Amino acid sequence: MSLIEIKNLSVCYPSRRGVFKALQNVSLKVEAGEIHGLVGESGAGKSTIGSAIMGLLEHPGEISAGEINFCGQSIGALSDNALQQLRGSSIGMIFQDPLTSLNPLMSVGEQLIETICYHLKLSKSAAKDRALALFKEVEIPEPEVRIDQYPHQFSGGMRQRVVIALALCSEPKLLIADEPTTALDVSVQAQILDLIKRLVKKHQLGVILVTHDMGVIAQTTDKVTVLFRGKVVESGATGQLLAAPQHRYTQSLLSAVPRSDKKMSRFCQVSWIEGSQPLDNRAFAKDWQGENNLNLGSQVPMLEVKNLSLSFKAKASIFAKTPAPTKAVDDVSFSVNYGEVFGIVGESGSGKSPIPRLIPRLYNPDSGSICYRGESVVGKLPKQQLQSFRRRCQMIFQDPYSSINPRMRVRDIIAEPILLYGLNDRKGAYQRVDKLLDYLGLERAAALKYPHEFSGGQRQRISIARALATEPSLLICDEPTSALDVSIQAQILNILKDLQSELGLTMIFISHDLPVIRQMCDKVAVMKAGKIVELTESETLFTAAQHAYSQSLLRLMPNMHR
Amino acid sequence: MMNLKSIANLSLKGAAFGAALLLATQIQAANTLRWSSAGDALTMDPHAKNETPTINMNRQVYDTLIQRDENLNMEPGLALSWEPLSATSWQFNLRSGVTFHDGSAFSAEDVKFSIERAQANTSDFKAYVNTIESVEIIDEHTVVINTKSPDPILPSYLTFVFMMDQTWSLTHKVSSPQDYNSSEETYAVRHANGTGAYSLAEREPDLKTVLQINPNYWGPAAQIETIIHTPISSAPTRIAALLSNELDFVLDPPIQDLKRLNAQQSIKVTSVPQIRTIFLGLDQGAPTLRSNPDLDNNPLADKRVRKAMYMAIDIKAIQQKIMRGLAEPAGIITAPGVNGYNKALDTRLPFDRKQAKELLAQAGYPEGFKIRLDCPNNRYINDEAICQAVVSMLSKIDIKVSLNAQPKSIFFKTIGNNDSDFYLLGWGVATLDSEYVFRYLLNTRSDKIGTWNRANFSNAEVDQLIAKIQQEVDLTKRDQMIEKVWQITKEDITYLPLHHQVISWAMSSKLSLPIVASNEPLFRLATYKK
Amino acid sequence: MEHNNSHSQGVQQVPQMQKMTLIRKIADSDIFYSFCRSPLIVFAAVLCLSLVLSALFAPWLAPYDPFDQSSLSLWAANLAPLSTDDDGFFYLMGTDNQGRDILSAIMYGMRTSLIVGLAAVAFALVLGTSLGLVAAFFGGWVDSLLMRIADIQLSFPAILVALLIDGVAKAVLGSSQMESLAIYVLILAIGLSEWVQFARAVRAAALVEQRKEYVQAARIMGVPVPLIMLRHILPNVISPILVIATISIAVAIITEATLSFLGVGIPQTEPSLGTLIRVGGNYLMSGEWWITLFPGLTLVLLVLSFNLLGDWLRDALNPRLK
Amino acid sequence: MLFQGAHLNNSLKPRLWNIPISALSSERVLKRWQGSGLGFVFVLNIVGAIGLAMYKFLLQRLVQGVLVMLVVAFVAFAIFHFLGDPVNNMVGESATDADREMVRLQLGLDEPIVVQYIKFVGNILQGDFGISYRTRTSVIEQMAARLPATIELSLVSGFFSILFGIPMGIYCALQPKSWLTRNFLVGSLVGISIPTFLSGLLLIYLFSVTLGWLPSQGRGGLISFGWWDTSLLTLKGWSYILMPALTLCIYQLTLITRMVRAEMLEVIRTDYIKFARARGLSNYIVQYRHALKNSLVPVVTIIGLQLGTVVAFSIITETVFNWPGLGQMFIQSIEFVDIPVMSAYLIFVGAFFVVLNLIVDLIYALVDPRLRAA
Repeated sequence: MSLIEIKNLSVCYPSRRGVFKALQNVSLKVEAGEIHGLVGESGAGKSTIGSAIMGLLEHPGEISAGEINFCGQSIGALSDNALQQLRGSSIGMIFQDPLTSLNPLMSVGEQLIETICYHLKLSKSAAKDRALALFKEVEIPEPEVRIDQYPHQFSGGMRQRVVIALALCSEPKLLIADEPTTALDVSVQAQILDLIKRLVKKHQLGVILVTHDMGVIAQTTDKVTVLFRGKVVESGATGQLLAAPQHRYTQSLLSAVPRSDKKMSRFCQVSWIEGSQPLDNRAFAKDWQGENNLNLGSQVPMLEVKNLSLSFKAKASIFAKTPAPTKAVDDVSFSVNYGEVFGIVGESGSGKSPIPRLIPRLYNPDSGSICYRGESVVGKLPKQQLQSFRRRCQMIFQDPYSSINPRMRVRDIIAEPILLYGLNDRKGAYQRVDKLLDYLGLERAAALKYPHEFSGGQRQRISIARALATEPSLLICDEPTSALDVSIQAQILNILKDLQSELGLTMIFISHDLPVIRQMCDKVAVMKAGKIVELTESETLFTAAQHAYSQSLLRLMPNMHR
Repeated sequence: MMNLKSIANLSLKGAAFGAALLLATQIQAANTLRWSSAGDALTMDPHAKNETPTINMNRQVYDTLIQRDENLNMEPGLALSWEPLSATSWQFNLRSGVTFHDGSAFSAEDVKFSIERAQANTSDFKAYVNTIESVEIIDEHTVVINTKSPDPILPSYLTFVFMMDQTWSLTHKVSSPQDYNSSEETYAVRHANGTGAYSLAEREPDLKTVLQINPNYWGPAAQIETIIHTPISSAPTRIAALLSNELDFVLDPPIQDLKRLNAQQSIKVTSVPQIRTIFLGLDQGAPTLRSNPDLDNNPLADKRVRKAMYMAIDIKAIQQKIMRGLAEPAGIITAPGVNGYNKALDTRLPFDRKQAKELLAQAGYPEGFKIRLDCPNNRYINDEAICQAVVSMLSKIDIKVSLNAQPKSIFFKTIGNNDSDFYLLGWGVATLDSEYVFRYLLNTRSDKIGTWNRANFSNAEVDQLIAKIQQEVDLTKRDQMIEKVWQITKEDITYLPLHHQVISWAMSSKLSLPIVASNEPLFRLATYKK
Repeated sequence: MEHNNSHSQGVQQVPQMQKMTLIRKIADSDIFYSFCRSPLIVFAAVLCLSLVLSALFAPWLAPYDPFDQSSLSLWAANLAPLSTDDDGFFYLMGTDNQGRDILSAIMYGMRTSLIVGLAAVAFALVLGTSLGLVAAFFGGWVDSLLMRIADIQLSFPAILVALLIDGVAKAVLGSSQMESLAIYVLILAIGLSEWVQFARAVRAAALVEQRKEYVQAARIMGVPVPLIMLRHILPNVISPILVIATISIAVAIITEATLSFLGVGIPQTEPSLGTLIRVGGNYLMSGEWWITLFPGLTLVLLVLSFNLLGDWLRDALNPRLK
Repeated sequence: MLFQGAHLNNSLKPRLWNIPISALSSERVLKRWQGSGLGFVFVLNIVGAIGLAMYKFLLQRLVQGVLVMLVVAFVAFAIFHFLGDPVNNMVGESATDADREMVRLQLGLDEPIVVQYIKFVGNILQGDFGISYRTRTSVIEQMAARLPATIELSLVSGFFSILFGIPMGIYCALQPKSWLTRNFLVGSLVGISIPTFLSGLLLIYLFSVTLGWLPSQGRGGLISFGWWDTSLLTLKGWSYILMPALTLCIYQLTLITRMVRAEMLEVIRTDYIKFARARGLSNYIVQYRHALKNSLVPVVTIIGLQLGTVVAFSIITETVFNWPGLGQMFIQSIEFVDIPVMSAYLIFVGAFFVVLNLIVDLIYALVDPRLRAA
């Protein structure tokens, strides 16, 4: 008998526009001591399975068909009360964001003891003993001290440990982990995944691990089920499935995952997933007014950053001595040559995010210099010089949903910089917009639509079109794909690669994702705590990293291809 | 409201218990009288503010040498008797054995002190005593008052001059009246020491004033022991309080509520014509209208215009609809009961809109003209409503009137500054003599006399007559001259009389309190039925 | 849910498409759907519309002109509802103490109330929105100063602020000028007491928007600050403004009525609903209930309809409640 | 709350129409706490001021309160000095120019404005608010006589609105589909759509005039403790306070109901509530121990601040019911342009609000572990 068996499960969300089928005929089995991965892109319905098992589907979702058997017992047949008993006592669940999963007003100990008392009917002191034991088990140091602390006193990784401890309170048999490490940095992620693996072994837990990350699947799970638009496309033992995917979707999905083991010229197109045109009008390059290929042999790098520092000051107050400012960027120097893709990689808080905003003068640095084509662009500049620098230096942002103004038509979004710099009149600008849309594989009709009518990938294309509108020579890409599904990511990265090769753009590419860096960049700077710890050719980094931190990052990186 | 009533009736039985629990109308000691009016006395200093609510309150506490009974006949107060010694001097024989509330005895010293205090610069009663030259103390109980010129109505004026205790005043540094226009609070503002039937027990301005019976009162003993006054500015609230038996007496019930109050078993309403006439003033002396710069002359200077305006007013409608019958249409601007009033004079020109239009056309205003009417909104009974009706009636003969209704404090400032072309005013006659009307309203305006003559009426004959009236001791001759003045001004249509105001008091039917035409309740005469 | 592909039509038809879809878009929108689904809201909207229209077209709709002094007959004063006067005129809701038709007075009074309410809200909206945007965008001491002013003002309720402004105006202008300027003073007073709502909401929403990358994109482009605020941020903070505006109208109307009731608002010559209630209140105890009750009822219905609409709009525009 | 990172204010300000604002803002309750006003406290924690955080927080608020009072006092001062024309009010109408100059000198009106302001503040601190233009009596004494009435009215009405508002709000949040919830919500809108003066008049008509159960006006059944007269100790006193308090509480009741509902719905949507459910905790524990408790923290603070507005809202109620409180005094002062009373009332409301703010901050600091930092 399986620990849990799902048979032909269908979940639908009825709305006035019809019934949205979140899951259709999904079947899967999980055995004790097994980690079962659920993988898929957004909208695949992978999280819905967890909620359906827990009986926590959000209104108006409902199970329309199929059954879920837990230890041979049908969950659907249980009363609300019995289901509630089952939750927590036999099935535990952990969520994506440890920061918001804990009640901020109760100490973690109170939350643990409350749950233990409720399920195991222990006395307070016995519950506390058990809570301490759980803390030890999830490897929280100094459990006696920390148990009385409040959630805000824990770091992200520690909070996820607390969450796991809470989920394990009453020794459940099944643990549902919904993207448990997505909000965490690579190094913390590895620790948490290790912890889950150890707990599985020790307690013979069954785990359903929901994730979008193929690397996590490859390294953690025993079995994997691939979901696409609410349906199971393929299921099987992890190693086997990854090595020899049967279904076309799985194949293209896997091929879209950036490889960390070798650099490839282009990503495989995942044409199966979304109607995506490649850049089709190569004539665009001829039209390009940029000045990128000039100066190729010049001695002066295109962009030179020297001793750049930036600190964020805490809010001044009357009484507290103004706290020492935290150095976000600390004495950073690098240079970017013409036509080069320069990568910056680091974990959260490493200082990689302020840099793309320092260069186009969104922030002013505390000290240091930035020279574009040998001319300083820091400090007070004549308006004309600033405008011409801004025109040449454009940026692509992380979040395609917030990076374009939802209240403007696409045409106006793309034409805005053209009109702003007076590069063309309105009519000319609109013609230019049409060309850009052609070039980026969007229909011309898109010009009159508003952003909400587009998918994430299409929006990112619009964002790129806006950046290209002024014919920049330097393109700063700030995590341009980290909010996108892997298949879309491949498309966008391909576009960027094409741009780079066809238009000879110089790029600064910021990412936390090492494989992406390897695929995209010529040179890489690894950052930690505001400093660059290693700056080298990207191939060198991946084959022979020098700095211990770079090495550990590479080691901890979840890797599908290892 | 009808619904409310039926709901109320339905729920009445079910909630009898609740009613018993929350029974609000605690049975008051039968010897307490709780009363209310819209405003509170402004000060307890008896010489600081010549204003009706203030005088009302002070009259319960302080006495005058001569006082008026409920029928407004003069009667001995602190003076037992008085007689003229000559044309310019009067002898007053004072009551003996009278004590102030603090126990000290009342004497001639106090009379001299009080009259001189009322003459002080900061006094608001200067006008009543400005003919007095000196006060001589003959003995402890006799004084002689010398006037600068013959003053036949001095006794009348003295009914407003309250007697204070000299010693008390000196002790508390209030030997001169509070200067109402300066930022000072004197002891006398919230404390009083009179000889009246009641003493001041508690005084919280605008909140509550409690009077306690004076056991040593010189006159017939008052029956009610405690008088509590609570000002309630909102009329519906005031009436609701009376209806729900939280008050025993309301001095100024709105006339639209009288019918309902009368219908109530527990409440009775008494009415009496007041010595006050409501009229419209027209500035006939100004060269042009202030409120109509388009006209280069003053239409009001033309008697035909004034007559047209007079005849356009449907006084019956005002009397019936606005005053609900509680007003007497007036032909002259003084009321029955005043010396010089003459029933024959008190007749109106007919209401005739057609003739009014013709008169206007004759005067050269066939299209009418624009003018502003200044009106108080909290001084006289339904003052603002009367003004609105006048506006509407005049508009029917094409005189376009814009109404400027304001609280009395601001309104009187406007009038006082001579800033009005057209205004509504009411005139009470404190001395019950026509001279009081003449000297303020009809004499040519100067600093001393004619101060309220904002019609800017000026007639040499009238001025001469008034001067004679003021000094004529022969009452028959004097009355003839008074009649002459009334005839001249009535003929001239100096003012547009509207009506004599009728005042109504609403009180618990158990309470007996004689209504006084001066609108001053005499609580010493109040009793409860057993 | 991904259903973007339905819109890929030919380029030529674009202008027509736009027109077609505009009506269809409205009919198809979630707001319209949630509107139709709640009979109460439909009722509120119909009520609100009919009240506003009857106020707007009062000169044509009202049976009598209450401001035409020459048409008033004192003899027709204080008639009960459904009565006919001596000249054969019929009064559905009765007459007041001057013979004015209550129904007509209400329609005209509503006009004054609405004018004051709308003008005050418009004033507050423009002032609050611009200050909110400025505070959000400039931050630093500008923001601190504006928000501290807002905080301090918030500690004084609207009615008190309006009263104070009214009192100050009275002291400055003198009472006779006050009469003619009363309506403007009132608009100013109510507007000044409401701007904080707009400023805070706009600032809060603008701060959220400002952190979004499209604003950063505009700044990197070097779009001038006023243009960023107007073109980029303002359109994105419209929905809170809309909600607050709707509810503020209700608040402003009630504030105006309260001030008029307290006697510091609209003078009696051009009465608003509040003035009508105040004047009629004097007749409440005497049994002439219609003089105050009908204007009171109208006021309640008017305010209620705005409140219901605002409340619904708040939920309908709230992305998280969908 | 007054001077500090305005994000917090956003969520906590006592105006009804803030509910929509906070409900619209895309931050959740928790995020509001973290990212906003309390962010400042985080910073303190980070720099090692842990433990002192709370004291510093409170001390800072105290200073802010004083600053606010200085600003409010300045407004009052401005009204007093620039509108009141103190000279004219001191001297009689017949005074000569020389007299006026004398008075000017006596009053120190020739001194720099700052010095005058400081003196003004000094006088206020000594309780000297001047003399009322109208009654010619000391303003502070008048206020002292009326203060208990207003405070008691506000407290009782606040008590009523909490007593009914919180359970109604909880019910509406937990039973969003129930017909009773719909009725509560629509009813509350009706409640705030009826102007206070109208509901007051109708209550008087029904309960005093028609039924004769409750007194229509004034304050009765008083028992004195020194200068404080209370009407809360006798049945008769309660019969007087009942109607004004009910009239006054309708608005607050609506507000609190909606606030509790909105906050609770917000909290119920948070991850930690989902997680609590996923742990299998009973509905009771999830709804009351977690959701209610957490949503009450902002609610309590708002209720506290709300009491401040009750005081000012009582202006109308006091007028209708002839309740002898400060609001009534203020209305009369407006009518008569009685500047000293106006400015004194302004200062009173400001001070009341600042004190409430401080109390609320204290509660906040005590309830929130992030401020209580060990």
